[in-house]
Amino acid sequence: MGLSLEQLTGWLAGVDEFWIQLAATIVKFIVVLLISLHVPPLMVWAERRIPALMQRRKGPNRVGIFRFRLFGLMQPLADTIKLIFKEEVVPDTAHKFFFHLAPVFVIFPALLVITAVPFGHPVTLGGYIFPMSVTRVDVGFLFVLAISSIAVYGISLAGWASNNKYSLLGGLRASAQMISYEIPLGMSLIPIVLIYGTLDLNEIVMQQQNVWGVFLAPISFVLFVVCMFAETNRAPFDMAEGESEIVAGYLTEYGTFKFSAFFLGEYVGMFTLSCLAATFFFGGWQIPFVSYETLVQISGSSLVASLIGMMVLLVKAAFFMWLYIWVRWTLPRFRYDQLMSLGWKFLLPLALANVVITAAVLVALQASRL
Amino acid sequence: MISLHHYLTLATVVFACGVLGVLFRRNLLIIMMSVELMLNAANIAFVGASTALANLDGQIMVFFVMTVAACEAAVGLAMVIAIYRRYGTIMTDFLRTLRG
Amino acid sequence: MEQQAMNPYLPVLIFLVFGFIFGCIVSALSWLIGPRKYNKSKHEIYECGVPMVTSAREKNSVKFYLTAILFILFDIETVFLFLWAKSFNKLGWFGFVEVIVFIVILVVGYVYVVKRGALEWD
Amino acid sequence: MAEVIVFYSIASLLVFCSIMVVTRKNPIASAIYLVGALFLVAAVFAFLGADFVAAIQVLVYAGAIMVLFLFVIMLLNIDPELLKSPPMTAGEAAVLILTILSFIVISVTVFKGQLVAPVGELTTQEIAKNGGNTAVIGLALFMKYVWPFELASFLILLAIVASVVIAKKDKKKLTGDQADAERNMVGDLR
Repeated sequence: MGLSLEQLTGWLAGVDEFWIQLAATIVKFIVVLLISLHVPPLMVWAERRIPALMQRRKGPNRVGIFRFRLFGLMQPLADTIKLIFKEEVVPDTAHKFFFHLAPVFVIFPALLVITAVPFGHPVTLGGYIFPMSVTRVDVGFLFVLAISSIAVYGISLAGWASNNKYSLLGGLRASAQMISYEIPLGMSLIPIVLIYGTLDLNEIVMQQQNVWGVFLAPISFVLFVVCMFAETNRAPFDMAEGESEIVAGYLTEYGTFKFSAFFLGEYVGMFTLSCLAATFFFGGWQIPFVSYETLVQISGSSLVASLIGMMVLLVKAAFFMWLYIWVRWTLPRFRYDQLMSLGWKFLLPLALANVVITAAVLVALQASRL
Repeated sequence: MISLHHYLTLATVVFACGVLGVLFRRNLLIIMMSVELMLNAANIAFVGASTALANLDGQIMVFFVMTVAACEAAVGLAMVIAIYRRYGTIMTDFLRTLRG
Repeated sequence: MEQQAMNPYLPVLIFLVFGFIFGCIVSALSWLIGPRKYNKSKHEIYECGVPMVTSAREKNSVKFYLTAILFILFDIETVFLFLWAKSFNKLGWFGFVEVIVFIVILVVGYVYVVKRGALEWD
Repeated sequence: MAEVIVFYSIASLLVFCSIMVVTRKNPIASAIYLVGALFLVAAVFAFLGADFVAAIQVLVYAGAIMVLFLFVIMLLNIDPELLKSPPMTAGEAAVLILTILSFIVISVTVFKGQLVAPVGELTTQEIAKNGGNTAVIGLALFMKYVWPFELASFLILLAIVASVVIAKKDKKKLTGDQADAERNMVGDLR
């Protein structure tokens, strides 16, 4: 009775490749969704444990189930349940429809951007090649940049809809900061496209077999990391929700689960940008001196090798997430005009100069090789 | 099968919404948004034709239409701010001083 | 780039629909489940306890508006550079000189903006 | 079969959004509907295989221009009573119906029109062969259309200078009374 593999692949060959790719997409969709929706609670827990260890105190470790404390891992779970069951206070003068719409505009671009991140080497299974990213879009990074520019609406709408002076100013400031750091972010990656000659993320990771991107374009790496912090309103640039300045910025009027919806969007955005930084500069799922072919021989099947590659990418992304927390608890917050002049007057010219220098070097190299 | 007719008809309908917006609305901002709609209708027609005629000039034209539309929106909204500063309103009913 | 069996934007469509529904659920969750006890002072705008004097919708600085304008115009520059970067090795010297002229013209605009002080956040 | 469903759903949503843009009272509501319409136009481009133009549409249009519209609407924040426009007179109603009818006639004739044979040779297989949509557009733009590319940068320069001059008030030039006149007329937009 046992269905042998040959029968399965025989049956598979009959079905049109479209439906197989669709089934693979559903599987990838569920896996990527589970990863990206488990990151925010993990980050909330890390956000409180790691600074605690830095300051030689204990983070949350009281919450537990049946005497299992698990180092306070249950704390985010307790927070989420509490936030769901608290009362939602929507101020009377707020604009109801946009008040409820704003979190949607923060969450759905963050979730959408993860589809382009290549988690591993394409798997050959039963004669078909399945890319290890949910979609293989030819315009790779442009798609990511375009979708992440939609998140600005969520924040400015939240600021405007809650009809509160603090939140309007906070919302405008946060969105002005996000858009003015989006240009250096976009321009910092042009040298990467110049060097690797393609926008497709998977191609870029393939070419980083032995030399990582960070050594070929160091200035781009610095620019990308700085803009990464500013794009998610984190670390030294969290002007908009600065508690000491304008109460809680655009989050002032938001209560229970909507408040955590904004943080869900922010943490998923941070996870995506960390994966992208790892993909462009730390060689994505490439293990430094082990090529994919040797990995396949060691582990037997190409699926296991790709999964190992996926673990490697998640470790590298975890390094950037840890960097977020580490920088947050060391650097003081920027004043708003310093923040904007840094973005416009320093990062933008640096990014442009970086593009021109890289292009000049590459053209000279190309000419000398001819 | 989805042929060029469907795209051109869709472009015509969206263009119609843009024209009606420009003709019948009095708020300056809504008029500018309707102009954006008309530009997008033209873009749909361009890309539809470029794919149907297997010639890429349509997509390059859309690329330049976007550049021009961005510059137009930037300068146009600068003027809306200046008008609001000068007259205190952006309703076209009250902006009749050019009538002479 | 070989011709893929499935249009690469179909998974994006699936994720888009799911992301939107998930966002609506998250946004409406505590409004549906949580208790609803109306109380006048609870539903006023939070002003650190001080009763509001003027409406929140008063006018504010034109700086945000200038930043948004310059963002559009430099965003288009990024787009042109991306297009050039993609087919850079095929274009060689000719493309390089073209884009240098493009960048120089825009740097003139950038210098004008900085000198004119449109980016001052006093 | 699936193609027809996807196309008609995108098209109907797009028409709904563009009608809502034109009919909404509150400018922020029509701005958000316009963002939805631009997103759906990008979906039509992606459906047609024009990857690069779809990404640019979302990046430039829905991500930059509409942010500017939103900022301007928030900056001016006109209270809704001011936006009440007088009800439509009989003449306007007649013109409205006339335009709608003429557009229906145009779209029907377009739908019935003759199809032109393809003139170019860049079919989707051809495009996929030499590097995909973006590479082909890039080569064409930088090889064939050099002058439009340089003029585009000059146009952007003009737009930068013009918008800064118009929007940014120059306090130095305004003499005393003129500055006060302007200030008390509108309330100082700092």
